[in-house]
Amino acid sequence: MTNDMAVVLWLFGVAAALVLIVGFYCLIATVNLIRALIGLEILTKAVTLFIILAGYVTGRTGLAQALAITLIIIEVVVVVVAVGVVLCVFSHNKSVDVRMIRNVKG
Amino acid sequence: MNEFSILLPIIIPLVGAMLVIIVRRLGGMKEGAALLATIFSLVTAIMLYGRELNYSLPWAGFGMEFTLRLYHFSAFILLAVSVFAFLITLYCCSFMRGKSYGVWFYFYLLISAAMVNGAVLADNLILMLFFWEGLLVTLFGMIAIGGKEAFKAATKAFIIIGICDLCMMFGIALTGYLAGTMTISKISMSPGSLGSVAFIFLMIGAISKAGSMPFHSWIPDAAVNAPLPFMAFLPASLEKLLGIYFLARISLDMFKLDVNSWLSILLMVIGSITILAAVMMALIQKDYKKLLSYHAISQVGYMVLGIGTCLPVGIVGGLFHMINHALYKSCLFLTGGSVEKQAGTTSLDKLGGLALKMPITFICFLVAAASISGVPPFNGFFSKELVYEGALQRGAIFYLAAVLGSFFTAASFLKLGHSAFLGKVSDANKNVKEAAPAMLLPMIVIALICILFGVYNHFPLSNFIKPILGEQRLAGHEFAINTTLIVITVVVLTGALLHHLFAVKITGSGLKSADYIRYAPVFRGIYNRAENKYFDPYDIGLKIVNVITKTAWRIDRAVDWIYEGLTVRAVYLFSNGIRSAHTGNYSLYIVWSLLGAVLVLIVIMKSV
Amino acid sequence: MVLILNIILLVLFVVGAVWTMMTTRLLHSAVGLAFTSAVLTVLMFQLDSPLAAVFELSVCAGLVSAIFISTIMLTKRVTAEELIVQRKIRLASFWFLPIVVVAAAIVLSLIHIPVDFKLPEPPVENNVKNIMWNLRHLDLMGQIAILLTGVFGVVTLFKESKHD
Amino acid sequence: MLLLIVFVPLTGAFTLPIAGRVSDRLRNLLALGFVLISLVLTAAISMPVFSGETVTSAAIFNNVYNFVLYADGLAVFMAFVSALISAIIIFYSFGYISHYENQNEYYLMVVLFFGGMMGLVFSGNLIFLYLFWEITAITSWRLIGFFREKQHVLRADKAFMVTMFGSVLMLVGFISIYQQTGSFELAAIKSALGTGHLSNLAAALILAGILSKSATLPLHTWLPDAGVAPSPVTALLHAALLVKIGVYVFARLFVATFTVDEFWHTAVPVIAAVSALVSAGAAMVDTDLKRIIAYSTVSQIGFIFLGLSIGNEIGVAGALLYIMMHGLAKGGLFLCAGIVEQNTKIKDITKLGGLIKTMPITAVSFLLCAFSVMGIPPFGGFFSKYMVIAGAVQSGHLWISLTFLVGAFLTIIYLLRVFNMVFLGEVRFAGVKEGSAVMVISVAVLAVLSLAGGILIYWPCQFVLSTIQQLPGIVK
Amino acid sequence: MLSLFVLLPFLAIVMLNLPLKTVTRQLALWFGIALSAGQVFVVIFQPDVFWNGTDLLGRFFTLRLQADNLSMVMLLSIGIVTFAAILVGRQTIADSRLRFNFMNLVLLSLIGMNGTVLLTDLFSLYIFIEVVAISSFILIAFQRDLNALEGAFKYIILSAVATVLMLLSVSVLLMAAGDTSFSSVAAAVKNSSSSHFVRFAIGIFICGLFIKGGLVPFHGWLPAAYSMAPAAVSVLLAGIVTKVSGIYALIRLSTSVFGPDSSLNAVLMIAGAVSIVIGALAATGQSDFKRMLAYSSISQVGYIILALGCGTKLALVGAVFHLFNHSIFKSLLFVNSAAVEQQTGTSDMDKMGGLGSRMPYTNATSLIAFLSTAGVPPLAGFWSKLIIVIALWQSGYYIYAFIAILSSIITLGYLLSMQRRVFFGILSDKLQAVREAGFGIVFPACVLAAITVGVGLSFPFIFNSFIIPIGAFLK
Repeated sequence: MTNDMAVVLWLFGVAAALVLIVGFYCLIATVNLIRALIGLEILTKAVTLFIILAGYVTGRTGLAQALAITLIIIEVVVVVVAVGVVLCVFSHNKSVDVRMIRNVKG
Repeated sequence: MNEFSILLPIIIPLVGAMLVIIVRRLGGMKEGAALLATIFSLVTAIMLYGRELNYSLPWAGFGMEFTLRLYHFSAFILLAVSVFAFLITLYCCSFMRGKSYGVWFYFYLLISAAMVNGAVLADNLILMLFFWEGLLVTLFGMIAIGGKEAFKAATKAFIIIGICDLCMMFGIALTGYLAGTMTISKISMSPGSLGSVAFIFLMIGAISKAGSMPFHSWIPDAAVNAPLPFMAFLPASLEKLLGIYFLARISLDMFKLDVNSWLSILLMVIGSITILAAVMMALIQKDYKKLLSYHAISQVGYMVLGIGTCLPVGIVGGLFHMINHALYKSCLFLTGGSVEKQAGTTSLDKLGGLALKMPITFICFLVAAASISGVPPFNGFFSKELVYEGALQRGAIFYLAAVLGSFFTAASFLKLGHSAFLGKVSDANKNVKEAAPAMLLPMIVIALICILFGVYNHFPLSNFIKPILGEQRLAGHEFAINTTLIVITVVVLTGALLHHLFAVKITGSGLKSADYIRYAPVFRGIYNRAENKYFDPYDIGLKIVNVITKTAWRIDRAVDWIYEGLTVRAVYLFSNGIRSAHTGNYSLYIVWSLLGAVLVLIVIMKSV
Repeated sequence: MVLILNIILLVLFVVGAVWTMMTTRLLHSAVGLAFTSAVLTVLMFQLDSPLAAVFELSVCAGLVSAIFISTIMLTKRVTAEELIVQRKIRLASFWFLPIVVVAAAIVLSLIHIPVDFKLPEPPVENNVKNIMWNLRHLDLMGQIAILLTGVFGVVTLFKESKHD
Repeated sequence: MLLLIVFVPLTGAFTLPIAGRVSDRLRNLLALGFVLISLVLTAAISMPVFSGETVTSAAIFNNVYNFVLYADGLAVFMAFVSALISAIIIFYSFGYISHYENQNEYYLMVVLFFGGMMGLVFSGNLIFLYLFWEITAITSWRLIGFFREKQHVLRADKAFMVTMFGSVLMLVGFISIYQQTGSFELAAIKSALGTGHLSNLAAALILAGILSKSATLPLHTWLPDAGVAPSPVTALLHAALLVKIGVYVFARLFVATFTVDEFWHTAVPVIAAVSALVSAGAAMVDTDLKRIIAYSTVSQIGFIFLGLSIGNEIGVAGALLYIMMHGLAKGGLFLCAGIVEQNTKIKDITKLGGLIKTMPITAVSFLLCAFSVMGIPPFGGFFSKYMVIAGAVQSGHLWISLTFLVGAFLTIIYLLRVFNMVFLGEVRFAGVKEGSAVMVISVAVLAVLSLAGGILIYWPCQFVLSTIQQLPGIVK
Repeated sequence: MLSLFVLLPFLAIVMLNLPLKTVTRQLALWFGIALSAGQVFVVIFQPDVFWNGTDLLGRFFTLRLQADNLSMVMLLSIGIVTFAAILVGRQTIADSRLRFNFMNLVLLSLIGMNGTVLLTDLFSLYIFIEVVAISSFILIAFQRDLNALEGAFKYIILSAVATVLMLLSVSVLLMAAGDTSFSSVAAAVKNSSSSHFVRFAIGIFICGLFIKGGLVPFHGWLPAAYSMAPAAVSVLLAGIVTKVSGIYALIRLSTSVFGPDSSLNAVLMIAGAVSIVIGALAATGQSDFKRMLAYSSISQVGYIILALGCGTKLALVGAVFHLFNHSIFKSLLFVNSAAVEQQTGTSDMDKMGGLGSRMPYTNATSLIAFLSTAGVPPLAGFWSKLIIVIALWQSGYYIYAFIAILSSIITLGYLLSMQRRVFFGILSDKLQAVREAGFGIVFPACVLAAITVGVGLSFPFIFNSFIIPIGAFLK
């Protein structure tokens, strides 16, 4: 591995890791369902970047792109479904507060 | 007569018992069947007497064989049993008339006879125990048929004897193990340390059967409720015969007890205490049957003491006393039965002046009472003298106990005779008549034998008793009656008479002649406690058992609590803890997952 | 030069993400997501992945943002007073996100784990179209399945809510 | 033949609910028939077995799970005793259970239980032994909770869980044997172990299972609690079969198959002694009729363990005899208790009394059976008790046998206490009748068998003798 | 013709959604039944034509599918459980339009599951797991009950976390292997077995799968999703979905891609043991029928993972066998819960009691299922637990063996309490009108019970011929 490549890997890796942290932080801390989904999207961004990075470092940008594209599509569907769920919750609760959906416990 | 005939003493009563059950609905037939069976067995016993027979059948295995052995000793006991069985059945023919439980009484009586015969004949310890312990059932049945309250006494008797029999079972197991055989005639060993243990357990069985202290307390209780012939039959005669027979067997044949052995001392101590304590209780009784029953205990003491001396003279005395006691005591119980039957009560308060109403009964009573008190020339006198002599040789203290016992025996019988047969005729007894002939006959016969055995005491001694010990043991021993002792005895008896007269004078009635002892300063407390059963080993035992069972119950509950309390609670505690951790907040779950991931990574990457 | 550009882009990427999280208004948040997505697109270009970048731009920055914005529109709008309250609450739980990010950045910059595995040989086929359409049919099929699922999801989850 | 013995009741049980739809009588007779078939076949098989052969029938799958049925003297003895008592109990059930609902289930479970028992007895493979063991556990669980009241079901659950606890430990023990020898088959284990003995861990684990099933301290409390079951069931479980399973397995494994460390020849008697004493004490204190008898069972099981664990000839023979005599007598006691309970609707002995007037046959049968349990001659219990104690004495465990002696004392006391309080004394209430003919006949038969077992001791003893001649683990 | 497992459901969905309105709605059920039954058929009878015949459809695709014995077992379970779920769905979902959607989603989920167990690529694995997951999200939520939505949302979030972890891992492995196929990843893992990155990647992938499979402490979503999903979906979800997407993947990856590896095995064993205990304890205090079953599911999955971590061939056989058994008896229990819930209108066990007399079939099958779960012979669950414990014992993991075996007591405890509260006891007045559930529920219950009993009884017969060969997937 060339030195440049290592630096790129390191830089992008750290940045993606930071975004991962942001995403997880959001998932844990937020009380808004929609923002939780946005946090999910942020996480996906970081992961996408990781995959592209991996393809770039190994010279397999083709494969990585193929994976990333698939990933993006899947995540969109997930978000759509999740949004559907959130909207249904909203129609019940008239709220998107996370704390309103802690009925199932114990 | 072939070997098979040895089975007859067992089979005949059994068949008789079955017959009694079968014919019970035909009026009068049951008595006939019972009498027939006892007559047959008496005849068999007489024919078997003097023979030596062995018989064995395959049985349970493991050392348990159905081995019977007829020899001098067993033949003698067999004979005695048959005589008593016959006489008491005869007596019952009249006594039991009109009582609902008659059938069962005959049934049990015959089975008991069979069991006793079997136990006596058995030459295998287990077989003997089989018959021996089998008596428990008939004992229970015979007491329990006596009425509503009788079952309590029956239970008590059953528990005491049952426990002692179990002890004997243990003793037998130990003996069999030590001796390597179960055949009684082959066992002959000196009691070592384990052997002593075995001996003690066997002895418990033997003396409990004989009714010695401390296994006696069921007898007075049973006396109140059980049918009187039962008392005459089992505690007074058969069980004494059996118990002392076995005691003699273990201390003479199976274990070579010698004079220096501590077991001998133990036996003598038990004997002495039994004599004294029981007679003291007898002295104050105010019930015909109860008084007799205490004497039934007291007299055992002489036999145990006699055998315990380990001296030929003592042993002979003990065995002779055994047969004598069986005679006079059953006679006494039978007189009691007659009184009960005729006067309707046995309470001395309500009796009195029966001598004129029932002269024959009274005479029989006199003979038997004189005999038990050791008045010469009745049989009791001679056997007691032998025991005295043996006791004296082993220690003056034992002799003293024996003589003192004799004194109180005489005193109590004077009291009994006085209050029951002499004195004023109470109103209730106005119409009392003499008992029926069938009841009188056995009494008369027994009383006669008492006199015969007394006057011609050499006949039973040399024919029945001495052969039991065998020539070697007797070698060099002559049973000349010691004149000094006779004098002392006579003095003692006279003392008893004087005492009685004196007591009657100060208290004013025969019944209360012993009351001053009863209420004497120290004795008062002891008697009070005794009457409240403070000293009853049974009650003490039950208290101990109570403590044990309470403890056991607590342990049991504690164990149960481990399952029902501790485990369940612990599981629910954990469960609730875990459940309350699931708050429904997904952020928490994410945190768990991430922490879990960290842990997983730590483990996975540790090895790098 | 490229490196500095990359660093700037990466910082933007992270800051975009942080801002997305920190802002109180959901609408801003959605815009922040779109922005982050756009930065990611540029980053992908930088990493020689133009096709994926285009996809990212169109799908994530476009479609997903649209979805979010319409969702936010569908749900209840917050009033100004509520907003103040919400901001307080949010700040209570989010105020140290930037600190965490900065601290993590410092820590991660200091920790340098060398690449301790062998990199693979250069690939035989590196054409994304070939790979997608010729080599990974199963993935394609999976995607189709997922899209179908999405369709059914929309049908079941959205359709009736209009009836309500 | 062996397959028939096991599978006739096992599969036949499932036809009973169907038969029950047709007619109750048919179902009852079928149930009895299945048990009788097993009984007759067992008797038939006993001829060759007691002449020294062993009968094996196996389905070999070429793996460790070969299904092997194996009949030696021990198995035939146990099977015969079980089948005999089961037949009587089922006969009794005709009268008893006809008052209640869910009869189909009852007969299904009882016959299934019996089938499981037969399977267990003849099983030559530890895994199948465990399998049948659990079948008995399941069926007894359903039977204990038969009346469906909450408390009853809870008790049933407790019984199931405690026995399951033991049995899974036992399973681990089996697995440990498997690891040691490489097989689950008894014959193979025997030859693999040779003269070496079983690891102590395995022995302890198996023992845990045995103790739980045989309701021995400290795993015994489920048994008294299980007294809520219908009386024939308690008789079946407590007296005749279930608790004997543990004992049987003990005999089968520790006497007939393995040799275990010397330690266990002391440890097991000690456990048994404590168990016998504690439960006898509990029997004195408790006031529930069936619980007392159940505690008595726990206590008597201690004697059986004593006999088996000391391992000498007379002890083992005594224990086997004990299994038989105790099964008959205790079964009789429970069935009598069932009659009392059904006719008075009371189980508290302090509230009963004087029943001998109204139900004389039951009372006498109860007394006779009690005598047998106490060990009074001429009842069968006498011989077994003596032989066990003699065995203990011969092995030198003097103190332990003295403890058992105390246990025997207590037995006498508490059984008489029960008899007095239930059947003697004041008549507390009127209108109580004797049980139905079927029930009374059953208890009378058991009582008479107890008596006959003692008087004709020659035959049972021969039976036992030929059984133990095939057991190698016995110290001669 | 492995591709048919994936392609046929596709075709079915396409055909169902042709604009033929009324016809297709009725056909949907039969399509589902035919597909699942056909799947069971080809696995059991192994028709040569099917397995070795030329793959006409597959010729147009490069799918790289591969079926070994492990996959067979999974295909069998998938077929059976899907079959049951479809029947239950037909019975419990009243609205015909919803039912149609349900059928379609089940078929999609079938595609996902079949794909998952046949594929040979890490990234494809992710995709197909997502197919399953997304269809499950919708299935859970599709009746729009608030609690169900909550469950679905939690599932979505946790599942997303799982995918993030898995994809992160895929990206790292991609760097190391240059490819995502199992074989190249396995080779790369082997080559750089001491690499921090690779081990990190393995760790987080495993964690992702733990979340999917609901191992403690990654299980937070599971009770909510299981207990709140509509009855038919619970059957599918508990019976097979998480088993395929989580447990199957763990088995596959840990044995032939990431492993065998001692520290990985240690992780698996710890997670398994913790799941067993925590799951069992948590289930004990539940009063909701389905929630108890959900925790029970966690506990049972723990056995599988524990055995997996043990790593010997026998242990793996036990794990797979238990996986199969568990999918049968757990879906049976959920079918029963569906029956009870449908008839009483509640899943709170405290409000039930005495249902056994009214619902004899449900009672009997539930009895079988719970005994099997608790590992009571002669039912199937016993044998698999037995194999697992034997394997643990033989490998010297005595403590784990004891944990496994003693937890089955707790299992028995809570299932007994379930049975007592639901089926035994005295029927309350409110429930007098309860009747046995309809054919659609009773029939699958009976089928599943028959399988459990049948497998249990015939175990010694099939041990050599069917059970041991499961282990053949080990290299």
